[in-house]
Amino acid sequence: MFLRILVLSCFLSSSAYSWWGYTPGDSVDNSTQSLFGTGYHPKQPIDFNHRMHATDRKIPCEYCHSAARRSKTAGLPPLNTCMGCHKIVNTSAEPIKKMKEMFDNNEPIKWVKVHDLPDFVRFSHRVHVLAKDKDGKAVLECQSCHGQVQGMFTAEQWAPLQMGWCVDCHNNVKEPAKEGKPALTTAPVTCNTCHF
Amino acid sequence: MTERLETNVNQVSQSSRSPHYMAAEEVLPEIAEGKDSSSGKKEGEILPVDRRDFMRLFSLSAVAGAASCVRRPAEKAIAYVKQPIDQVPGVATHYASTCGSCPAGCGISVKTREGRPVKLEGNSEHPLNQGGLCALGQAEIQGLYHPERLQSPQFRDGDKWGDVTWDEALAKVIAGVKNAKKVGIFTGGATGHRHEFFEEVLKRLGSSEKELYTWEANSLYSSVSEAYRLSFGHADLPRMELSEAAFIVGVGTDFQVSGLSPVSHSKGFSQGRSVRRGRRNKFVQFESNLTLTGSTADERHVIPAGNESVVALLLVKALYENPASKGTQKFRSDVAATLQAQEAVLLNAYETIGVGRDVFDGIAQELIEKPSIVMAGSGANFDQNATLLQLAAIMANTLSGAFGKTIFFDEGWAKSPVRNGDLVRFEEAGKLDVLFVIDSDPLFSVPQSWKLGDLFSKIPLIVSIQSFPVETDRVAHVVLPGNHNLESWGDEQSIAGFWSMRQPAVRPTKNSRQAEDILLWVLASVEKNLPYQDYRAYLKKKWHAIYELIRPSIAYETFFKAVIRRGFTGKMSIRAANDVKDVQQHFRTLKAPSVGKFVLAAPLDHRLVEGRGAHLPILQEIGDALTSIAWDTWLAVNPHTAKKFGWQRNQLVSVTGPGGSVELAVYPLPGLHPDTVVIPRGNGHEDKRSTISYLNGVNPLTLVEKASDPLSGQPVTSVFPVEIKATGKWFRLAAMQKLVHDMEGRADIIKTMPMKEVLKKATHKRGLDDVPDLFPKLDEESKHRWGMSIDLDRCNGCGACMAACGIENNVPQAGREQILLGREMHWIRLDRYFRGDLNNPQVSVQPVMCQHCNHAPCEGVCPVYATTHDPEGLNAMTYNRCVGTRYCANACPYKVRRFNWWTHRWGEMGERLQDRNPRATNPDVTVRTKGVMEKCSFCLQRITDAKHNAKGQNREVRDGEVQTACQQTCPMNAIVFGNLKDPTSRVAQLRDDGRAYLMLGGAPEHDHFGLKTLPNVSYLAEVTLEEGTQEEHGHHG
Amino acid sequence: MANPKKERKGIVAVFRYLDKVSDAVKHMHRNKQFRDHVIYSPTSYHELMEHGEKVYGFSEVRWFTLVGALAGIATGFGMPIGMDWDWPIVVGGKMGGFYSLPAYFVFGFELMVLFGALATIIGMIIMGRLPDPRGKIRHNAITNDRFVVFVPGVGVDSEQAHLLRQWGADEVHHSE
Amino acid sequence: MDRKEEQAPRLVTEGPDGRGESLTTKEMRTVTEKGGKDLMSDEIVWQRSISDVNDSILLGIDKPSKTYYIALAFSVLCMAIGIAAWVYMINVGMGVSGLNSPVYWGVFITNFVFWVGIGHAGTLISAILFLFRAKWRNSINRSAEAMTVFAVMTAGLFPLIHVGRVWLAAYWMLPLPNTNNLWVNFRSPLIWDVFAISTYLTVSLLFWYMGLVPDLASIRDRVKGIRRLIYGMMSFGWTGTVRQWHHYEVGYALLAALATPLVLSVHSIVSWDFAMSAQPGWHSTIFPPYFVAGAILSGCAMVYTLVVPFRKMFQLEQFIRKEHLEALIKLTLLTSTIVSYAYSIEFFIAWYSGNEYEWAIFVKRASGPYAFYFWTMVFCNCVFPLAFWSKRIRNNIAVAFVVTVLINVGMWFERYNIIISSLVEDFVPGSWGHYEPSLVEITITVGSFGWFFTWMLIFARFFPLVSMSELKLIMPKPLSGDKLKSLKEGEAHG
Repeated sequence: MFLRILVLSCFLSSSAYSWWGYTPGDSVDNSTQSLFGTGYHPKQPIDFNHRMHATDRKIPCEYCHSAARRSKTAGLPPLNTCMGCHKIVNTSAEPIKKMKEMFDNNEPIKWVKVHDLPDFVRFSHRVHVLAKDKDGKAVLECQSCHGQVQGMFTAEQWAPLQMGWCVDCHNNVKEPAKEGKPALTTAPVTCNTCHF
Repeated sequence: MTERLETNVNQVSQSSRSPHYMAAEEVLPEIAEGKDSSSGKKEGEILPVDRRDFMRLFSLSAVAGAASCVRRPAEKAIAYVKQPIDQVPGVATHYASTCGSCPAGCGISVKTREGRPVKLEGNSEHPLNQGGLCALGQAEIQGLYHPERLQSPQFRDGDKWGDVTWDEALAKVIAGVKNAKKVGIFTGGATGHRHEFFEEVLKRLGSSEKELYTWEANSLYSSVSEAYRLSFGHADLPRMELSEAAFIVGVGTDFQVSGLSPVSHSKGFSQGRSVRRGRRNKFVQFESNLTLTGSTADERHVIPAGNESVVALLLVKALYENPASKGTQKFRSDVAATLQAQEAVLLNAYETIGVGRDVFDGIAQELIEKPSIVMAGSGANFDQNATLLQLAAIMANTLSGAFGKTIFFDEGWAKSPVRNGDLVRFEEAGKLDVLFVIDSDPLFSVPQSWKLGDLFSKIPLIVSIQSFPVETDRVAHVVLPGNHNLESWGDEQSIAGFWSMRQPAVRPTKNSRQAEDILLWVLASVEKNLPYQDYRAYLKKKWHAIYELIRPSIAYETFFKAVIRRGFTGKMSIRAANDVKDVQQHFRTLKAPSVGKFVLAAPLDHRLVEGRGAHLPILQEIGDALTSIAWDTWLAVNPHTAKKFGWQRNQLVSVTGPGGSVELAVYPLPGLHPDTVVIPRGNGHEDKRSTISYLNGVNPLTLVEKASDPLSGQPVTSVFPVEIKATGKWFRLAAMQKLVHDMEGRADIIKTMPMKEVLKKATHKRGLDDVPDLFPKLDEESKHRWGMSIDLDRCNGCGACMAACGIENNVPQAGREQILLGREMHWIRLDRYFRGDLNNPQVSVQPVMCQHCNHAPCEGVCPVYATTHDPEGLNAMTYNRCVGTRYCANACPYKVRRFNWWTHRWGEMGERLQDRNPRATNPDVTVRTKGVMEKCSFCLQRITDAKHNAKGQNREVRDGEVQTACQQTCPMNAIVFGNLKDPTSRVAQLRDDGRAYLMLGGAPEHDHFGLKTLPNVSYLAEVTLEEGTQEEHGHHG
Repeated sequence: MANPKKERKGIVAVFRYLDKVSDAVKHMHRNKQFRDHVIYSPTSYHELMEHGEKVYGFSEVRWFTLVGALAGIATGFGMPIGMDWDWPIVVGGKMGGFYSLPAYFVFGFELMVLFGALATIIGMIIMGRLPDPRGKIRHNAITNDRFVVFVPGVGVDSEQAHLLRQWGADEVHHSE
Repeated sequence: MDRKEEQAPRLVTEGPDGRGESLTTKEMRTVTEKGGKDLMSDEIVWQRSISDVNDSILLGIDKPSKTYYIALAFSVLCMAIGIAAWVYMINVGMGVSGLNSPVYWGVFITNFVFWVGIGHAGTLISAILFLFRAKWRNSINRSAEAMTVFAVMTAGLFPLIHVGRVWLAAYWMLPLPNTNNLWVNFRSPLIWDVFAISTYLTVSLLFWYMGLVPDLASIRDRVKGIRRLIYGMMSFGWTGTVRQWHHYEVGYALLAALATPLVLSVHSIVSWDFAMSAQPGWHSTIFPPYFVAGAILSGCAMVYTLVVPFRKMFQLEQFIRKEHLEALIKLTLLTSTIVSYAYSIEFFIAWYSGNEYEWAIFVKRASGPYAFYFWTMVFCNCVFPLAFWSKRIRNNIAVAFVVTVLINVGMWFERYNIIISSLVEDFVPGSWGHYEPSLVEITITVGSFGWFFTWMLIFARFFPLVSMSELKLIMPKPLSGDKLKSLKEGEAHG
């Protein structure tokens, strides 16, 4: 009898777990993604070393992803940004040769999107980068959502990027309670914040 | 307008600092250099980084069974190789340009994302259209991406078409031209340098500039300019400032939707209808058919078709006999002589047209007293008397003293896009060796009785250069794909001295070239060392003259770039005024109106014009506002006449005219003269290459016999006797609205208010939102509450909002078959209601979109929270959450929700090919798949964008910063959008206006609140002018 | 109380008539020789049910139902209120929770019925000692038209058997 | 017959009184009075004793007739076509239906309401009449309950068929934990429906199955081999001890008590789907009682429609007796009058409210383009059942059968009428439209009947169509000759 109950509860909890983890269309095909979306680490056409650029060479994120402050998308650096340095720097390395060749052929790099939200989600980098607290300090670092990219080689998905994860954060951005007024949620959690 | 027109260089250079209007050449140097577009097109340069064109829920539907393992395919992110300096992925770039759909030349602002145009908007700084744009202009984006545009040059061999390369095609053309003695060009109307350029090309090719033939199906350009030539000596058009006119008399006019410059006239008219500012014009219309313009009239007189010139003469008579009328002694005696000569015609005219003499006298009195204007003519009366009608209108305007007040002919007059009598000249011209047909479709738009096909067939080489395949191609030997307007260089001079620049917003999306460049290429084979490499260089050279005229304090290069950036410049031309000439002799040709059982009026359709918009599904789909018929052509008859002859709606009848006969279905339309029947033009194409327009409706021009207006030489296309016979067959017209003649006593949908009350009741005693409610208000914390106000006194039903909304929000076109089932997808629809006498009803057109109710009945019923309320008052629709129970749509009392019965895939629409190129979609709006509910979102993407912009600049969103697509484009300024929480915002003030009411909101003044849905959309009641009250309240400006 | 697990050997008395068996049951109830006997019936005749009432007293199934129903009410109200509290969403101009309580009566009611019904079934199974694969005596006619009395631990020649025959048993034999 | 003898070995081969002995009516009445029981009809003359019950009723299980297989094949065919149509609709889109704007609900929701309504009679008969001790229900309650279960199963399919994205509906309409942290909208009548229908289905199933347990044990005791094992497991090892009966009776009564409010609640909640939206013609407080009455009417009619052929097919005339059927017809007549009252009071409310939109809908219902459906409804539900006032017609099974079929048709059109006519022309004249069901919708509707009858027939093949243990209770008690004699004497003396 005990065995039966054990088997039954294992079955129920595992199906509940996978039900919870599954949201239609949430995860990417052929990926290394876990059930909850983290850990996606696809092979990229060029092995770009984030650690070397961001940590060793101390290049700020927005040097390359320059649209983050201005646009919905953070933007990928155009090849001429890369070539700005690599005309001179480390020209003999294999990936850089490849890149040079592509640049000369006017051929873009087709990166595999790592942080890929479903198409019905309208996320804007701009407002998140510009989000400030009362003292005018930025609320979010790039790392808040992308993880310690400066420690990664090619980029890897760190956060689940699922709706519950977004909403948890949005619900916790609160102005403290004032006299007679409850704590205010300042980050919107209405559906049309992201879906339209 | 005068101030607005004085666009001096200071303004230009100021605006050069604004990031809004960008020069395309700065972003895409390839365009500037005029590089061959067919080569070297690299994906990485123009493809977007984050293109989200499809909801990839497609994959979900495909593997519905195995739902638990649904995963999205991995997406690629493609970066630029060389990112243009001011191109930020994800941020729209706007280019100022000029619309090319009709010769009116409205300024446009092309919104591009990652290098591809996604939306056109009227250029808000452009003095002509002031931000407005008609449906035809909005639809240009569909023309750009139309899948049936020619992919390569073609040779015709009998009925067969063969693709050839550009080199082969040009070789053939050059060979033909080299051997030719007489080369001609047949082209559409234009007011800029285009015709001048063609003339120059013709001359350089050894032909004469006389071999340029211009043709515009809208004969109004010809008849008006001819009348002005006869009266004042210049073949130009008058500039009409309708905003200045307190009293407007229309004689068969349709100026708001298919006149000389519909958008600018609509803007002016609506400015004169500003009830709030205490000035509301009065508009009296005489017409035989029911036009959208006529539907806005305060007083409408139904006359038999063909009597417009008689009405105009009666008006002249009444004015002349009024002692207060103006005009020089000589002019007055000329008028007297003219009237005298036409006495026979005018004798029984009051009875014939059914309008009494006292009416004319009253109108004459008002015309003289107030700043007034008489406007005349539209497609419904392009008959033998078309120019005489204009001559009479000139007389009337002179007698009333309108010149210099509301009509300007010597200061910033409007340019005519065509040269008069070219069609007759073309017929009479000797044998041409080569003819270029450029952006014109004479075989379709000239009545077939003119047998232009026979004329064409005598020409050994016809080269047709079209941005979209046209009927004329079937007689052409070589068909060359021309650039679309959005891919072309050009300019327009709509008002003398005022120039509007056209620049390409994208490199050619198909394998096409600009017609002017093709001609230059051909010319290069004849003449070495051409002074300009391409048309852009030509324009740049020509614009020196404008630079000289304006004399700005900046260098020419800077000036030219600044103009491209801003889109327009100029200095209004002024010339010495001429006296009015005696035109009495011309009235000898006045033909008595046709006598027959039925007289057919064939007006230009306000969406398709003569047929130029027929290949654009969005124009077919928005339908005609008065009949709500989409896709088809109908025969409109007076309901009493229909009853008399036993014709019913959708009954197929055969209509036989002097030139032929057609079969089409009857639609009883109130407001027509009992003896007038109407078939709108625009459909009836027989070219298989355009599946949208192929065999769609009929062309009334097949009924007409060959005749022309003796003065302007334009063919007669309207007003001729027809016979109608029932065939016993039926054809279901794709009408979107049931034939509802009245409101069945429903009082809180459309409201009207007498002017007397409007003035008494500036604001409500009780605010619209002051509705007793048990529940606490929920939106107190938020800064915004978005609201909209729609002025029913202004809306005329032109459908521009529907087109703009469809383009902005990726609304699919469902197709005729689906409309028959009642499945159109418009987020904004136009409900039309008639009141009163079927022979001459009051017409109301009401735009209805999601009302964004604060107490929305749709929200509570959704089981999955797919539609919820946001604290800013928006009714939010979450497509991806929707499972499609359709309960919300049932619960909606306004029935504004639309369900995706199918996945409206790109390229599928019933049996027709549909243009829904993924590149043509707005990347900021999710594309919906089957099984999902959708509805108006108040252009949430624009609101979000504005809020983010404001946040980036640490400020609040300003009033007017967010404009919904419908509001932005509305030529009548009927829609206002904004923040209701800001008491100073326009929309908040309009919500407090005395005319404001909520649809289905009961009668709050009697403590009856209807459904209490508390919509954020409020309507402003239509104003009615009652007898005896006009005098007090007519004009206060 | 019968405990078939302990004692499955005994005698089976088959009755044809309801009046006889109900008389016999009354007799057995008074007679101290009969202990742990089990009575089988094809259906719930009133006469035998009266006896059941006496022997088994108040049926505890009612408690199961009550607990289930109360749990259902708690869940029915708790779930929507809890979810409203977790993420309040405005629809139709109203916040969830307190304002929507009338709507939540539906869930309170429905889940009361649902949980109550499930608990009743569970109660019946538990209290009726079901499933009872080992305890049954193999008399196919019980479910047809015969009444059977099973007396454990005695033989066909015992006094009990004799008494049963006397009370009207058509047949008395060993249970196996 | 030989086979049956084998399968049903009898412990006692013969008794003092031969079996099949019948009692006179008088005797019967005496017996029942003395037993403290009552029968609704005093006309019943039982030709059978309880010993015949199992043999006769399980005949169909042992040896179904040819008609049975023909009926089953036809039902399966209909079901298959319906399923094919549904798959086609899922693949292509809802556009293949005749639905449009503004008629967003059509035949599918009509079917949903229709089938839910059908279910109600089963619960009414089995639960409410049980509590009221209306013993005649014992002969038909099993078929009525089975009908309930399968009708609700059929009804439950229609919301799924109806929704645009069925592949997501199941996922998002249930309040389950998910990565979106977003739950369902508990304020939506559709979620009430989800709960009401699933509760109703579960409780009906439990109630039905609970009644089946002793009967399953009966079958178990008749069959051998694997079937015996299966039926044994399904009967939970029911042995029929007084202890089991004791708790069973209490549990059954409690379930009946729990199911009784469901009869009223389920269709009330279904009616709220309409009444909770502000649509004229829907937004009315009369809807819950009106719908419940309609549901019971259609349910009773459907029970009759079903029982008559099944009774014939499985030769149950001796157990499902004319008297029982007549009682059912009386119930039908009662509910028909309630429904007629509801129709008229609905019109009165619409007129008395003074709401122009509401009144316009009602005028159009009776005179507009959909008037045919309205008058079909009125004639089928209000006028034809009036014939049942005549006892002769009540007892004429053929005529009564036709009328009950007509009531079913009428009730279907009632729902069609309510849904379509309110949607076609509501508030804003500019949005008005029209609706005709498409072939796909009709096919799916036919398929739903196929699905329902397939289940019904499969059920009849493997389970007793009459509740045997309960039937035995209303039949003459197996009393000994002595007892009978004393009862007769007692009557003679009394």
